[in-house]
Amino acid sequence: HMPILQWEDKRGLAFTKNNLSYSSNALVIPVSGDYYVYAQVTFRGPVESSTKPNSVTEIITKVTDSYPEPTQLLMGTKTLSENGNGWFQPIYLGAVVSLEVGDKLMVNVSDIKLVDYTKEHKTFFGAFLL
Amino acid sequence: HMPILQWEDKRGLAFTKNNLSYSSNALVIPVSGDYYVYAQVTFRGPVESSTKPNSVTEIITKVTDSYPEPTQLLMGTKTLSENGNGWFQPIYLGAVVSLEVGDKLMVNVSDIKLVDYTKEHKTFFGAFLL
Amino acid sequence: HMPILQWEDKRGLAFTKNNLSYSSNALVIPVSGDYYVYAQVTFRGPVESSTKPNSVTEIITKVTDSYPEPTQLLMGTKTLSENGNGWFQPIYLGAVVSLEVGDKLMVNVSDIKLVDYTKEHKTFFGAFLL
Amino acid sequence: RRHITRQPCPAGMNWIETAHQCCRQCPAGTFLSEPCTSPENDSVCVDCPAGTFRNQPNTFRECQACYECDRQAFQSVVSNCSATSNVACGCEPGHFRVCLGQPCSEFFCQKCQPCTGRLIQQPCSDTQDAICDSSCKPDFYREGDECRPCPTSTRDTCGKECQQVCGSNNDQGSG
Repeated sequence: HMPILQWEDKRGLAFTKNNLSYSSNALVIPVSGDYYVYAQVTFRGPVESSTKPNSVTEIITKVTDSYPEPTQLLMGTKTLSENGNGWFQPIYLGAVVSLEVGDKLMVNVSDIKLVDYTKEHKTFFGAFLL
Repeated sequence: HMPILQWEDKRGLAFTKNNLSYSSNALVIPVSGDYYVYAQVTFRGPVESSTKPNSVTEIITKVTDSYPEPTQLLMGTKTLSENGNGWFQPIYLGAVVSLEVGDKLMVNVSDIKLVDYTKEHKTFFGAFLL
Repeated sequence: HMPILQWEDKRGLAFTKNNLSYSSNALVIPVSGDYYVYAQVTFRGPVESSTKPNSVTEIITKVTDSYPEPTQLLMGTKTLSENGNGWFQPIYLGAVVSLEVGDKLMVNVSDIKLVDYTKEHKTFFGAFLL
Repeated sequence: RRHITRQPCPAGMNWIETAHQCCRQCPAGTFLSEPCTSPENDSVCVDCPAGTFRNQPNTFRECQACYECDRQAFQSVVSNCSATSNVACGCEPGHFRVCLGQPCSEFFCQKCQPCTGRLIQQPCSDTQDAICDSSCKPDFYREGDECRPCPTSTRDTCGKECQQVCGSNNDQGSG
């Protein structure tokens, strides 16, 4: 599977409330219901160790303890046409999904080395109960 | 007018609730109020029968019985700079709009042949009452 | 700082409700709480007076009376690879932020001349209390 | 009523929040329509509707929607979606996969290169483009990075390279 992003959940703009908790790289759903789930990942390159990718992909996935495979909820995939020098590419995703108590939400990316995690307002992830 | 997308409203991740219903390619508003309306369309190419487009457009429109012309609510339009081989381009739109009971919401696209319909988590459409 | 966008808050699709008011280019927060804040800016070019930019940036910022510096809440930045002739680039941002009564929300852009303000459904800004 | 905290369930059973107890998993190809009323009796499992699947035992309330192969973009169906497995897609003959990152779940089908005028070192396959021989086939001469057939009639222009390769044939031909 694609690598999973880790998130800061306390400092700066990050916060978790209404006992939506964050543990081992996942938002844990406290109450069954419909949630608006969203995430933005800003990708940037070139980074020395990785070859020039032809695309970047962000996927919000759901993992349920009782099921061995993650479910892909939302996916944004974009081919890159930048010609080699410095590039930035944000991908925003958001939608309403039905979740059960205990479900875990994670963000996977095509290449973790390309993620711009330097500023919290460029790469973020969250959900709220409707 | 631009072609209208058709949507799956029952299988997989798709669902309609709180009597927000889906009929003849449109979400039908059951109760007047402010709704957060959103849609993502993933465009991709090349496809054999269509010439190389230089842009893709997604529009969320509203049709009201009492007014003949559809109203364009949200529009995302992006020029393509990919050089001939395979490309992907997602467009996400979302905002709060004031809607009346009976209003119909639809998604129009510049070229229906360029829409990636293969996975439900790449192209999606929804709304919720605030 | 980057230039601040001005917004139409009365005509057409624009509206302010739940005494979320708009004054001197900012949405003013009436009640402390968590808000889903969002904005889309459609950039386009070329425009005669500006050189070809290699990127466009949109930032949603917060200004608090009690703190001199604006806080950057959400940022979308994208390099442009279009080769000179006409181009369009929409950037959508949206997330939940904790706001205090009296806080002001604004949208800054890298180059105001590149903003497509011609249609209200291409460039928009809003927030709603959770 | 003692608040039943969530206990780990025995193998083959899952905790069902709404029923507040462990229920037997539904087999692959079905989903949980009604949870069991007590751990002894069975959950009500219903077959996945057409166009959906579950490839593992589960207690989900719906099946997963099948993907579709991108027929307009030269993809072909390797195996159809069934109640227990998602569709599998490949490329139409004459095309090969260009992966978008690994694992290759997203890919394009690109036209194989024709190797005109060259010997084929390795034929095009579903996962890799053809590999053409660097030199031209007999009766073909090099022009830039292409191999052109030797002219059949003397009227066609025949440059230096063409002369070298095809010159001797022409004399015999018209002799």
